[in-house]
Amino acid sequence: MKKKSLRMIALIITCMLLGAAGSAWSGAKVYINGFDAAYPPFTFIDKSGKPAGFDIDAVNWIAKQMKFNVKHQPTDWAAIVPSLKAGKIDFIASGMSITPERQAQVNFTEPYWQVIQLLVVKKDANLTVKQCLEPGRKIGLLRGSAESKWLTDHMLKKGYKFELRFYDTTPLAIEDVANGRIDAAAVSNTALKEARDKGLPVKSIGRYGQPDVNYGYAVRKEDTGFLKTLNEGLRKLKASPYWQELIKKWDMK
Amino acid sequence: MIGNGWKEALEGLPYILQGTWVTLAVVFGALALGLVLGLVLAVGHVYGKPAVRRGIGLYVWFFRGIPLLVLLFLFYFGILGALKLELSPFVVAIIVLGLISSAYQSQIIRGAIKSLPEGQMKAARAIGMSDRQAIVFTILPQALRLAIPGWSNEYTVILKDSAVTYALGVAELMTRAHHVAARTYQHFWLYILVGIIFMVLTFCGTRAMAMIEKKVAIKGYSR
Amino acid sequence: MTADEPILVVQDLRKRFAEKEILRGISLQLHRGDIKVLIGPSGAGKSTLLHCINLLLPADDGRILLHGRDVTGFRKRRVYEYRQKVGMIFQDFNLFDHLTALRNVMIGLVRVKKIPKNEARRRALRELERVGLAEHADQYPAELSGGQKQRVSIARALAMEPEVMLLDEPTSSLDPELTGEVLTVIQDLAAAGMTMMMATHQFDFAESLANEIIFMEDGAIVEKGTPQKMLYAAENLRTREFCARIHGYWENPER
Amino acid sequence: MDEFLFLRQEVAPALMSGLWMSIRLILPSAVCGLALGVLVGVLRIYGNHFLKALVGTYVLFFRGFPLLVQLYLWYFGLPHVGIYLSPYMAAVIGFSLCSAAYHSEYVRGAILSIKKGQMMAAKSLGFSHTGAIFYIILPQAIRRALPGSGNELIYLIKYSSLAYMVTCIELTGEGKILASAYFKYMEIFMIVGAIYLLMVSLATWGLNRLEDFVAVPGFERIHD
Repeated sequence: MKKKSLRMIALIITCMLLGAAGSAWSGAKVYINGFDAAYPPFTFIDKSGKPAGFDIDAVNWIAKQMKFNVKHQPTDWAAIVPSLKAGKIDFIASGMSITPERQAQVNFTEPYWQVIQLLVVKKDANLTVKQCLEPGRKIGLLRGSAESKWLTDHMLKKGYKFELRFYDTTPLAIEDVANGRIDAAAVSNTALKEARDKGLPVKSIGRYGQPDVNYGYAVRKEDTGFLKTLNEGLRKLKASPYWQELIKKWDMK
Repeated sequence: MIGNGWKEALEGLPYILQGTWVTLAVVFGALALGLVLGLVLAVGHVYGKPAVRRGIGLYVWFFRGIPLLVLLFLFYFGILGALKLELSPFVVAIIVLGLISSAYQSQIIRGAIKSLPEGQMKAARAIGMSDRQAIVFTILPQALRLAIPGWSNEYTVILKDSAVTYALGVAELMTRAHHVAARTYQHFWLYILVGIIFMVLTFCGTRAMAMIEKKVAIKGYSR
Repeated sequence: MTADEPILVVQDLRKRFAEKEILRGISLQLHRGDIKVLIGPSGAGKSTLLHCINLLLPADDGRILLHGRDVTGFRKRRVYEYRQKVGMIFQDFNLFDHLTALRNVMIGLVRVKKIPKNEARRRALRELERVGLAEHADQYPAELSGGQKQRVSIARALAMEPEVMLLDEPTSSLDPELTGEVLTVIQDLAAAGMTMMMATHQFDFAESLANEIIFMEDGAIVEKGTPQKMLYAAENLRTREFCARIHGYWENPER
Repeated sequence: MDEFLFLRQEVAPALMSGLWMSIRLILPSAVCGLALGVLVGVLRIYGNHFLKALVGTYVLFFRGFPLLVQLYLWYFGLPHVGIYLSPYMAAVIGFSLCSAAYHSEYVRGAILSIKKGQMMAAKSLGFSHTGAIFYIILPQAIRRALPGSGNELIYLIKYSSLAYMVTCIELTGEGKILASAYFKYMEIFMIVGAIYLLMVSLATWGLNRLEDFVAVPGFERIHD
């Protein structure tokens, strides 16, 4: 009796391990989209627990048009490019800025959306962009984001002395601006709009110098065929009335 | 902000709860890996040659002295990157938590072995068993029973530590809470919710362990 | 205060634990220089009685008077003062395990009586000398024998300069060969005129020392009288039976 | 040579400031956690019904919630009820409250392991209740609790790395920033790990010395 129960436990544990391992390398025929589950309205998890957002809808439409299967996989943003290169995911359609640094690592589709990078401060704050960049000021942003790379390379390394605070998600950074613990957050205009829609008392004080960035889907360098598929899909999508429908649905403009 | 926030947070519960399976898979995967390695390490630590013992001591010192978060980063970004091993955060979480747990479990089992009367080994040899047989058939069956309370504790530790794997984006409870938070901005309630889920898992786990302990108990081997 | 006025009076003391009545109306008096010995089977309530008198256990009913003042209603500070006047020796010594013998004796002086350390040390050493343990002053309880521990605990109680000492079977957890040293110390105390109430099974000792023996059973005093009367000519049948049994034990220690 | 310069000019200063931050996190948390833990442990035994229930609930929740969840709760959760803590304060409070809950368990166990007679003997000498706890019970209980509480301090050193998750950039945080900036994950995290190993080993050594120092016969350290 005792032995049996011990064996049962061993069996269950083995099954769990196998199951876990299995899920890690199953589903090879499906293209996995790694996305930031905390970047509304582009990509997030909806009330029912399913991936949702502008990019998710767009990819689903493209997949249907171009006849491939797609699965959306929430992935930690700071590790998303390594994950793509390592083959844990097959592409990234998640409001990703096209930057030279990233282009050195992966290929991007043609741009499908342009965002403005802004400094966001508390609603009642009397701060200018210039003041936000003064020594001792704290600017929050998403860990591993294009903003963090740009601010480090073009500001901090050029002698600016403000402090960068890194957050796991964009909403957490904006939240902390509202909390008054950091002076500003460097985010895109869409992220700001989303936060304001949720009632956060924040406002934009304008661009901080980073050129407006284009969003594109990222694919591994060697997957040229798939890149073509995605580009073609994007072109079709933009030409179809569904594109305007999407923009309206996610209230993008 | 506090008003109806909890309702919105609660709507995210089903999605967060799916993370329970991920959390439990990580925890039990790590415990199983830790048990297998820990057993070998413990036996080596008690019965091995001095060099083996020193090696095991070093291993235990290493994995007990470095924070989980640092080990997660070291393995996920560092070692596995250098080895060109492409493992998902989920698997890395199991491996790292398992290695840490093996260091602790080896100490639990070692303590249990050492608490057995010395006569047990002698008696086993006296009836003609080899050392290996003596360990497998007389020492370990007793020691493993004595180790159950220690494991119960180890379960609660690993369970709570598993929340840290959020740093790699493993889709466990904490990660999922943040997914919901990105949509609802209800951080306060979501953290409370996740904490309570962890408490329930702790409670159920320790209860189950106590039941197992009772099941395999022999007179004289109770707590 | 006249000489024959009692120091300590216990009136109709009652105590119950849950359903069981442990003390059912105990009354007795202690005069200066009195040495009263409590005997009786285990569970008779001797220990509870002593604890109640020291206010370590609250009595449910009855009065305890020290110099005519009722102490049962005392609170906090006055209880602490009362306890300093009534010393207590426990069956299992209860030395403070983290302190040396000397510090055990000193701590009450320093922390309770607020005597300066040097003075306290001097007095503590004097008390230890009195019980013959001056050379063990720096040893910890774990390094002392049972008899030595009990002597330290007597020194500790004496240092507080009590008027009455309550001794709860001071030798019962000692090996037979160690009881002698403790009994000698108690004898010395008696000779010095200390007022004492002691629960014990040491009949021969009780006989030579006590001016009254009190026999307790089931939480009540069955009979009391001089040692001669109690041990050899008790009126009550239960007393006689008990004494006979204990005598038998002493004559035939292997039982 | 390049490697050496890189180490000296980029890595060493950043990690040193991170280490300093870690120490500034660990020391106050250790002191506050221990003090609060002793208090809670005493209240769990000697408190009245209300206090017992209160600290019991406290211990239940703070031992039940993962520390990471607690830190997020302090940092990102509390603003929802109008309390704004800096990353540093959130981390120190989080660490202190969590480790106090664990310390209290050890202290409570240690107090329970002390014979009832010690309290009685103290009272029979005229000690007040609090006086007896303070001068007689606690000095013994803390010696008994030392191995467990010492372990808790070691845990604190390691868990201080979680402060990085609530944007308090300490050793791990500086390491992560350096590693991502220069793509030298392996080297940097090896160095960071080594520093933690050093801290933990030093603390272990110090705690053993302390245990030997306060040991009296009957309360010796159990060598293994």
